[in-house]
Amino acid sequence: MGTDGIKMKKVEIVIESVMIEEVISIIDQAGVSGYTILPSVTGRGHRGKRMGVGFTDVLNNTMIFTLTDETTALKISNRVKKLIQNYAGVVII
Amino acid sequence: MGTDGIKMKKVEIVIESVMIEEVISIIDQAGVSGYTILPSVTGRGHRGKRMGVGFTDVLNNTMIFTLTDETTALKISNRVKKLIQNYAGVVII
Amino acid sequence: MGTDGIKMKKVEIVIESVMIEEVISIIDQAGVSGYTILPSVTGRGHRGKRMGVGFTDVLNNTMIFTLTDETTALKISNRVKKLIQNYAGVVII
Amino acid sequence: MDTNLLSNLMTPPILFFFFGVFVRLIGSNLEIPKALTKFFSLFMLMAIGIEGGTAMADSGLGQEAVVVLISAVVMSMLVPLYSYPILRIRLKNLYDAAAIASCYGSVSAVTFIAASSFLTKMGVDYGGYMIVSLVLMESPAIVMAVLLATTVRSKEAHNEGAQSEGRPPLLPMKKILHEAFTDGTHLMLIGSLVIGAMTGMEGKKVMEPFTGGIFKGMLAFFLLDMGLSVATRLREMKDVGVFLVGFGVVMPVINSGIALGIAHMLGFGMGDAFLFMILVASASYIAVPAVVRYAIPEANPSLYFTMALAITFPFNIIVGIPLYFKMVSAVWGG
Amino acid sequence: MDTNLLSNLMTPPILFFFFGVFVRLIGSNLEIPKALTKFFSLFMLMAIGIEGGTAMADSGLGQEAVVVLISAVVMSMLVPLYSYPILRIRLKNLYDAAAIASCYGSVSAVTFIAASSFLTKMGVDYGGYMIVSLVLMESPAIVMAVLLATTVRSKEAHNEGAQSEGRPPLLPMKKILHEAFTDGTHLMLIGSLVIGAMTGMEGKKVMEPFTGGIFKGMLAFFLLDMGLSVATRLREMKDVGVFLVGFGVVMPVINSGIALGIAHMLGFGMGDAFLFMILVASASYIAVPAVVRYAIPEANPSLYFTMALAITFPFNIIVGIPLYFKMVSAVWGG
Amino acid sequence: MDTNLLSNLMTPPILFFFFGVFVRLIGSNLEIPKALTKFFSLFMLMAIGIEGGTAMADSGLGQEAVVVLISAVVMSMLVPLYSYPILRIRLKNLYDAAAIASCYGSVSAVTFIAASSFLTKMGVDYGGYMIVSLVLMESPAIVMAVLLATTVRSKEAHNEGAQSEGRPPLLPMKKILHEAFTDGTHLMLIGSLVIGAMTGMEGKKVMEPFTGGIFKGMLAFFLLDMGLSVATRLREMKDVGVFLVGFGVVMPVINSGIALGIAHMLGFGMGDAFLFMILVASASYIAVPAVVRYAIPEANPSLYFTMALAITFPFNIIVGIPLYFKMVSAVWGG
Ligand SMILES: Nc1ncnc2c1ncn2[C@@H]1O[C@H](COP(=O)(O)O)[C@@H](O)[C@H]1O
Ligand SMILES: Nc1ncnc2c1ncn2[C@@H]1O[C@H](COP(=O)(O)O)[C@@H](O)[C@H]1O
Ligand SMILES: Nc1ncnc2c1ncn2[C@@H]1O[C@H](COP(=O)(O)O)[C@@H](O)[C@H]1O
Ligand code: NA
Ligand code: NA
Ligand code: NA
Repeated sequence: MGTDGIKMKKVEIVIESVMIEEVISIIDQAGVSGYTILPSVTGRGHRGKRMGVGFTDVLNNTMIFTLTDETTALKISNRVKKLIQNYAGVVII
Repeated sequence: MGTDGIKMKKVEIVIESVMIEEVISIIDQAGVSGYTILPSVTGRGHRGKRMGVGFTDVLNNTMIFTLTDETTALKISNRVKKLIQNYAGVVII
Repeated sequence: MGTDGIKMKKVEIVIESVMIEEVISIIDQAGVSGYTILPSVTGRGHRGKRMGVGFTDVLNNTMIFTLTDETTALKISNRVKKLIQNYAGVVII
Repeated sequence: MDTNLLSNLMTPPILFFFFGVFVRLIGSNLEIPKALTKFFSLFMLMAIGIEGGTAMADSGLGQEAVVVLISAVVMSMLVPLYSYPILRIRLKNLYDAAAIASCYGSVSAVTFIAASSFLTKMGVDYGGYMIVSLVLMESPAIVMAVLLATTVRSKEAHNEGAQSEGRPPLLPMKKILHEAFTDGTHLMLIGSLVIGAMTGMEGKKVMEPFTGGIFKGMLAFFLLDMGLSVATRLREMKDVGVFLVGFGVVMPVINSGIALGIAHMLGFGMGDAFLFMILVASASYIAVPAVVRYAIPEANPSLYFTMALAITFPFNIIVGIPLYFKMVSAVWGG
Repeated sequence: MDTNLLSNLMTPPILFFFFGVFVRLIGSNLEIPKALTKFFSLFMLMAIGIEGGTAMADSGLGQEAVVVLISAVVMSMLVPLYSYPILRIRLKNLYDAAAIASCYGSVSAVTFIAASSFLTKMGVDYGGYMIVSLVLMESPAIVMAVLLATTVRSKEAHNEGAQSEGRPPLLPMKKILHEAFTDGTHLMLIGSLVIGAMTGMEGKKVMEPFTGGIFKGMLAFFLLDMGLSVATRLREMKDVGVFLVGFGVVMPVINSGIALGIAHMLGFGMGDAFLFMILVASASYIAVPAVVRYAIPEANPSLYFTMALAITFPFNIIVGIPLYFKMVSAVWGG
Repeated sequence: MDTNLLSNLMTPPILFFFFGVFVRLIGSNLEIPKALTKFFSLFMLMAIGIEGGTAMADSGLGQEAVVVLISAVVMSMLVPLYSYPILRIRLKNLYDAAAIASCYGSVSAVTFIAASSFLTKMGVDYGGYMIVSLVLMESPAIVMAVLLATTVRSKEAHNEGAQSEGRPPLLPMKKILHEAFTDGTHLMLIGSLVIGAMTGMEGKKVMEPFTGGIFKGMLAFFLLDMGLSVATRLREMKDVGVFLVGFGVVMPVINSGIALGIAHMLGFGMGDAFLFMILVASASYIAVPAVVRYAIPEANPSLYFTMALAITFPFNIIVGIPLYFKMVSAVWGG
């Protein structure tokens, strides 16, 4: 896996939409070269169904993934995991 | 891969939109803690192009993934594979 | 990973929306049995933020993935990598 | 009168349909966002529902209306019944035959809209209960198809004997019927009809600029998108052979003829007769295919959906409307 | 008068709300695309903003208006303050209490729209500055909630002592206030109000067919979607116990009573008084929950969002509007 | 007259543009769903297309019209030709120069709409064929850009000699031209024009409440979204240096001056002259960037798209429209 021959990790994050800006700044601060956002996903988790209503983002999720080296991947994952103690979300490396 | 240190599998399913409720109930019945839905994807497969028209879901796909342990992942995968003998879809573990 | 017992690879591609037809024809020419498109994703990369404006696709991305055997996966990846020298995009195997 | 016919047909919405077909055939990237197409279709169902409901509230359901409604329900069951054996002549997959038969038993709301606005332009009246007919003709056709499919299945099971174990699981009948009667587009039409009937002329007036004034513009956009979809399906049409193309063109004419006979026999008014022909001649590509996909998974949606949308719909819009009008005029002496 | 009340309430848009609830409860797949619901909500804020701004431009801000506006701001801070201790009686999670209190301090624009169009049908006047009240009541309630939550947090930190280290990080207050005052829906309303005030009657006329003519139709679609959402939340309502359901129904009545008292004391006009009651009695399910989610992550959105949307909103629409109108009529001698 | 100019410019739609810029600059999360922005842009092309087509049907294409149309096409080729060498003065990447030149040769439909509604408010007439000019000016500019890029490429290939092997593959010219002439937004405008011409006043009347009545409201929403997009681009503008900002502001004035000279020389009417100036002065940020991205991948879309959208568009709306109108008034003696 990887674009440049280096061993890359894909970190996938599902987060409630109101917090996407926070996740982006975590990724930015980790110095990663890029990320891709899947703007509108829904789902179910420990916090119940998040199947969105159109007029507010409170029950919507957003997905984001970033390709990066293993160390950075772990760094991002740890910071986001702290965030999702309070906010709905899941991290996959 | 995983959120809790346990070895987790990601099961990804693309299914024709009319059957998404059936797939969700397969996942629910397997006792998985959550899933994420990507509501509107298109694609091509053995059943031809499914590039959606707006006014009906008949030619739309929906994607769903769930993180779970290996045994449950296989269980879900097997049940969905039965479903997609009849309906358009693909399963990735 | 795989639908038919054969060892399958998942090739994921993020590409600027104007070029999605080209990527599809690369996949088609490689003789792959199918693909799935996530029509509207946004992101950041070496070419800056691609957070889309509604009235033009110039700053939108599209994501596509295809399940295929390893050789074909590499073939597709190589051809798309040539494309993204000129156009925004990223390839993940 | 023929140029009059043509000019009453060639309104901007219909022309946008042709434009959509053209645009996709030359390979343009023009797209109407799907969220809007979905909305346009709901909007149109709301608009005709309210229209019909208000008309009903105004005039009530007289004996004439009841006769029309019964005829409509009966025809929506008869059409699948006699279409199925015709389709069997050439189709090996009997599920496909059942699914197609079902679509042709049901109706196309957009064809109805085009026909009724054509009728209005020709200065011919019709009863508000025709919209109730439109509503009533959706579900029976689905039920017929499910019955046909069940027959096929039990026959197959019998032929195959014990082998049938390996077959993929089917959805329980209860789920299928629930789906058939709670389909969103179907309910939208019924709900709007009821709300129109409850609020009458006053309700209609409140909604007028939305459901009336801007209707033709919304229709134009919707038909543009339908044109794009039709052309896309035409490009993918390899599945649909000559037999089915023929069916998609000839069957509406036969169906409209039968409808004409019934309408005449039962003494329908000219406008009602014309719209009855349209209902019987049109095929569903919104509500029915969605439910049939669910109920008869063994059938190929590329066939029934493509036939209803890409063959019969354009045929009815271009050839059908003026043809059926001429037929009805000839008999009613218009 | 009661049948008159009812018929003025049961307009197509409100009926589409009930239809939406019904449709989802019977398990239909009817959906309004989310992009459109979002648009409808912005559209409605634009429409009432321009309406209010134009009225302001026309009549200016007299002394009466200033009194109303001050009362509105005060009430949006008082309601959370006295709701919080009531909620604490039963709620263990004090963050939930703070979040709910905040929603009830703020307002529901759709309830306001329904109430003002009801008022117009009843032939009662009201001041354009009531829309300014609507705007002003959003942010103070949020600020109150943040203050309440901060108190809870520092108390908890004190109790836990050194353990507080392991707690998840919170967002800095500056970010939270920024979010509260720049929330998109909030700004849309303010912006439209200002543009309405700047362009006056001429601007209004230009926008009329959009923000006026088709308004009821758009509202009908939006309320249909709200009905669907309400029913979805009702189905998931296990979190919300009897106490909170009671709160969601009783509190609006109490709040409207207090508002009535204040309005009477300060000599509001009848229409203003009624809308003031509506504002105080209604709870926010658009702007406030979004900001509160951000600001008080410890609170469960299923509680405060569901209560405002699925309990208090329908209650106000069905029971509240006629009830508060009767109350105000009794006092003002209508 | 100046306050008159200003008040005719500061209509709600334009004010919503400023509001959008403001809202994004202060960091609000206000968003118009993308599906709707896409729809609004198609809606606007439909509306002006029908407007123009009807006007054409009404008055035909006289000699005056033909002269205007030829001038329009010629200018859309000349502007890139003389812009390119200017841009080369400072730009190292010649592909960027070609791409930018192309955008400025083409036109902005929204600027045209704002200008023509301003003109109507000022009580000045113009010919329906101006919309045809708008259509005709899109493609030639793209073709010019492709030619310029091809020249650059062959020069580079010559300089690099055999090394050119490693370069990324380009799309065949046939594909590029296909893309240029079948771009969706481009065809939408042409199609609507033709449909307008075919159905004439009657067709226009049918579509009026949609394409006429609610037009300003839709425009307001679209301009709000453009404001948001402009501010987003302004925030990301590090790529665009002083030279290009200057080009984006000065070039429209030069272009409008040249257009004024030609219009005067050829004896255009005052309204036609003004709109001709607007067309020549404006730059494309919808159709052309999409095709250029495809055709000249070596050019950076952040440059040409940002310049056309975030610099020249606001400049023309705020400064350009009144300025060009003063210029044209001075010469035509308005
Ligand atoms: N096991 C899982 N598999 C896939 N997605 C999940 C899973 N658990 C949670 N999610 C996603 O993360 C969101 C928040 O989860 P939670 O915080 O557990 O409620 C859900 O709404 C889902 O979209
Ligand atoms: N090899 C593949 N790679 C990725 N997606 C696929 C593949 N095959 C099928 N799909 C997806 O699954 C859907 C149904 O496939 P099928 O049932 O084979 O027509 C397609 O429309 C695609 O979205
Ligand atoms: N490291 C990365 N991780 C995830 N997505 C990326 C990454 N780099 C680039 N992308 C995606 O690919 C698009 C184009 O990237 P680029 O060509 O580098 O600007 C971006 O807009 C992102 O959507
Ligand atoms: Na039929
Ligand atoms: Na309140
Ligand atoms: Na130009």
